[in-house]
Amino acid sequence: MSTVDDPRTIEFDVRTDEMLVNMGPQHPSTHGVLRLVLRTDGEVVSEVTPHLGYLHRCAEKIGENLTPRQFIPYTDRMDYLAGMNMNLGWALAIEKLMKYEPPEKGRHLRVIISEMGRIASHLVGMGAYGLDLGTFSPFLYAFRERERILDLFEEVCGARLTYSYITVGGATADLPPGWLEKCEAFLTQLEPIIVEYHTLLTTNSIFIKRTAAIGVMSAATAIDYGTSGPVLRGSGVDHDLRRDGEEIYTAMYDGYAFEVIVEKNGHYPKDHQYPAVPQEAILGDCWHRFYVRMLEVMQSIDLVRQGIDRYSRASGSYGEPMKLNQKLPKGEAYLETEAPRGQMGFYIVSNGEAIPWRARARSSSFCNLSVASELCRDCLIADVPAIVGSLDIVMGEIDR
Amino acid sequence: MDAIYWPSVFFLIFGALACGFALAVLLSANIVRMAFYLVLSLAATSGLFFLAGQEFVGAMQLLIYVGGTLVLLIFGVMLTSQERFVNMKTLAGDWVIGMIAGGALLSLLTAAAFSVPEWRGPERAAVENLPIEPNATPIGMGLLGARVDQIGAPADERAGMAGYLFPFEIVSVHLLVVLIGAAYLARAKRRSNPLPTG
Amino acid sequence: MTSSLLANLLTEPPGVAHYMTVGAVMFVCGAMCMATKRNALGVLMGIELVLNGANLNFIAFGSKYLDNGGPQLGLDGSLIALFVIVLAAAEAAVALAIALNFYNNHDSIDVDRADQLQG
Amino acid sequence: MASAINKLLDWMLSGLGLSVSADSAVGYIVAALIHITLIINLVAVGALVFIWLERKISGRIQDRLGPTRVGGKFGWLQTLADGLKLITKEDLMPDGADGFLFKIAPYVSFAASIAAFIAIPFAGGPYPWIAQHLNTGVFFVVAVLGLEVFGVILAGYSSASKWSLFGAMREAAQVVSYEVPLGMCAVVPVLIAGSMDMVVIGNQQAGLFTNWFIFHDPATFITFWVYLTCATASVNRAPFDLAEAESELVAGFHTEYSGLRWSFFFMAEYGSMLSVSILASVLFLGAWNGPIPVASMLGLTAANGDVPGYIGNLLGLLNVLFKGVVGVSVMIWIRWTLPRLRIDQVMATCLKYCTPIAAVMFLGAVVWQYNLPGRTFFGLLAAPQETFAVDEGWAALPTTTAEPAKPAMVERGAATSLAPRLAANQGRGN
Repeated sequence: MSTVDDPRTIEFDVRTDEMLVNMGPQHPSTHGVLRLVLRTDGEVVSEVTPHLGYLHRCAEKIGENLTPRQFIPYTDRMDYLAGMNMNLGWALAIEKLMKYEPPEKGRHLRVIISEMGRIASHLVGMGAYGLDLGTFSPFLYAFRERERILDLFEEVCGARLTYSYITVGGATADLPPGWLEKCEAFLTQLEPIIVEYHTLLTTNSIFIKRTAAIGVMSAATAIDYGTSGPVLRGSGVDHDLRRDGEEIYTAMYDGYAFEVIVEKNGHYPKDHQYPAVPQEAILGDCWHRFYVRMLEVMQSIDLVRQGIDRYSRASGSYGEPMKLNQKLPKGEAYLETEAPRGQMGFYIVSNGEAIPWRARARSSSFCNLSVASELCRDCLIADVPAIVGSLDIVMGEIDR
Repeated sequence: MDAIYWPSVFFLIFGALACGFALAVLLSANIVRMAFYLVLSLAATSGLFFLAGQEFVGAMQLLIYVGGTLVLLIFGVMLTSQERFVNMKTLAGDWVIGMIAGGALLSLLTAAAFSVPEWRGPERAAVENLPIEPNATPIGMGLLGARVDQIGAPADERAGMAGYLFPFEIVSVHLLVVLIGAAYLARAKRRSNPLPTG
Repeated sequence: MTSSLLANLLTEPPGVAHYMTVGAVMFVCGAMCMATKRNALGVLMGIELVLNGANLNFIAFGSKYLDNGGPQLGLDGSLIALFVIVLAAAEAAVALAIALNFYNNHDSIDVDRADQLQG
Repeated sequence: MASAINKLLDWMLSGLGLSVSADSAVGYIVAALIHITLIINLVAVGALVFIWLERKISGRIQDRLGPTRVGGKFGWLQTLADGLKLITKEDLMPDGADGFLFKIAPYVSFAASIAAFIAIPFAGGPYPWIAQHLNTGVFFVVAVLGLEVFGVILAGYSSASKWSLFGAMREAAQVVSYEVPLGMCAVVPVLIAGSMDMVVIGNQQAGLFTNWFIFHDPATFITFWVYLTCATASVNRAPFDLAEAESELVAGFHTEYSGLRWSFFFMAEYGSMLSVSILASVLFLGAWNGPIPVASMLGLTAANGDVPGYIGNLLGLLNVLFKGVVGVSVMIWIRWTLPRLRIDQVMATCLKYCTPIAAVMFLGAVVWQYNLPGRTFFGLLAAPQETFAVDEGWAALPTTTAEPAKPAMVERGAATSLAPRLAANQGRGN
């Protein structure tokens, strides 16, 4: 916040008094129960302070009282929009501790499921972002498509939100017969619809006005604050754990044709199919963060296709879930995976018993949100939802 | 009993509203309510304008005065509405002096108004069947310097009844100056001299 | 006189005098507002009332529905009224800017505190 | 109308041995009540229909069905059910609120919204259907529409909520700014018609749709779209709905309202939407004249007697209402498609785009009128049309300087009688 001694201070002849405004925890645009305390001077926001903890459910403590497989349902409730990816993160961390490698078929199954989860999550992110900017319809379009992914997930595991499907050692069940065809059919239908979303939002001039050059985050700031995922890549940092992560995670994507969605020399990979970057947009602004998400959906579609191809050619087992009360080897493990919202890390310490001695989660949204007060300095009130929305946070993951 | 003359009834209604809310402005201590009563009083005044056959001026009153000036005023009220300024009590002594002076002025003005017999109102028959004439065009022509209402008048009388083109121009320029001036006064300016360091 | 006037007013048209009375009430209320209110914006509202009270007279004298032979302003009445409205808008804008400046410099809109120019 | 009612009463009561004189007070009161009832019901029923329409249209836009059950088919009674629910809700008032202003604010908005309909004609011809035939109708409607902002400001201020205050501030700034281009847009058809009388403006657009003022010349065509933008902004609809921007200000100025008072704000909003739409139809889209003059082709004009004239007016009413509903539907469509602008962008749209464009279009219309008086754009393509333009004032101008004696306009009397105007214009065509 600028002080009075700062010579750049704008002095208003009409002095308006500073006002502290609570945006949230009950507010339509705070994605759950985030509370932002805004210090405003008229419409200009000078400071944003996020207050957390309204959704704290002691997930980590619970993790220290349950066996790893029992804890899987709790990971669903962290990032509840991408439960599959949370399951995967936890499962991989445990597997790293156990030095277990899932069979070929299970690996492709995980790619398919987690990339589908990424599509679902980004769809919600896109729709909710439209809602933050005052247009309601994209939200429902996004939910319409997400609904079909949930249908597919329901067929796989019987649940629509809290799946507990991917588990330590593989998955709870194999994909049902005929599922791959349905999935393929869905992807074929989704692709042209994404183009429609680009028309409705990405290239809409009001949308560009509201997002371009708003909340610009330099690559250095993004790295300083430890942001990750589309938020980081939206600032032009070429980093994606699916490529740059630990061996046990990148091995999952072994052999997949995959390019990190990040701007290089003014271009995104394969961006000729998509609307061009508008002139107003600056790298690292809300528009780029949104655009990266939209492109990642397309990339995930591609990855799912590759996964379907490989899965149907693979033979053998999809993996064997670990026993419910299997003893863990002594030691510790930390693994970060590329969840839709960024790097989701799980840390586990075991003293040789079935129940971990310490369980810890590193949430991507938490770090992503921390940059909000930096981005919202001296913006307008209307920009606060635009910026916070572009970070695409999920409070369940932040508070855990 | 004669049939009721409706314009008179409406005059009573609008007149009572205008006077009543003017009084309310005076008596209210809360600045926001004062502004609200002022809106109602001026709106009722525009009703009186309509009754007097001056539709254009009445609509003008609604558009500029009620819709523009008073919104501005309320804006000002909201900008300065700290707790201690919303309710500012008038001192009792001020009330007494004000009431005496105001009452004297009011009685003087009213007595003066009714002292001229011609002003007490026309005969009903004289005005009842007057045609409703458009008055926007004559006003517009008058502002441009052409007095449509003086067409039939003798030439020597007409000479004294000039149009309003010049005042119109002056007012236009005046408004422009005021706009710029108000914007200048209320603008956000950067401090020109940086504070001395150290 | 007054009682007969009011009784007549239901069946007889109002005259200039009636409009002048309404105008006088508004004028006096406005003048008293200016005199008694301590809030600068209250004073401003008083001015608006005064201007409107005066405007009513112009309208009344300009209207041919109210007059029965006295001096008449005709079109000039409505034209002057128009100018009053327009200038009142300008006056309000400037007065408001002054009031806001005053508020800014003195942290108050109490007109009684605007006494720094006193010798 | 009053005398007709009195005659009717006289006829009805004559059996009882009573008589009612033609200028009895009863007739006036009944006539006024009929007008009031019609207008209030238009706004109230209009709000019912438009809220249903909004839900239905938004539903269809969003791949939903919208209401389907209440009232049998299409959920057409859904709004009524909602209204009942709203009535039964608790009428809450925040602790720190200014009670009197908080309670009265919705009624101020609603009253302003209704008042605009006083001067709006629903059918034209020599016997227009209009509650109060004002010579300066357009001006009046534009002026009254601007008054709705008071209710909003009072609500925002008196709610003792910061969100409400933000909403009220935004609304005040926005509406006052947008009144300028809105008025300038409304002036363009007024300029062409030579009158601010909405009945006159409507009647001048009689005939084929090529006579509509939107097709009068390129300037009016552009003006119409500017008007649409400004009208959307001035009634506070998306993408200009900053005063109630739900993602930023919770619900803006009506955050603290509930129940019936809240629904009054809603009705005021829909009433204003309807009135700006009807104003648009009168100013630009031919008012009560359909694209093809079916009524006059069938002889349904007042010239052929009362009953045909009445039927013709009924058709005109349907035309006006249809155009109004179309206008409202367009606003609904826009709302469910576009994101919301930011306050500085809204002001920039007004001051940088709408106002200059409207000013230039005003000049354009002047140039067109000056060089091609009485000619429409389509008139240039086809055979020249009959000229309807009125310039009563200028016709009288030479007499002030040169020869006296012919008080052209004073004799013409009431503004509504078209015949003398037409006669006066016959000799004028270029």
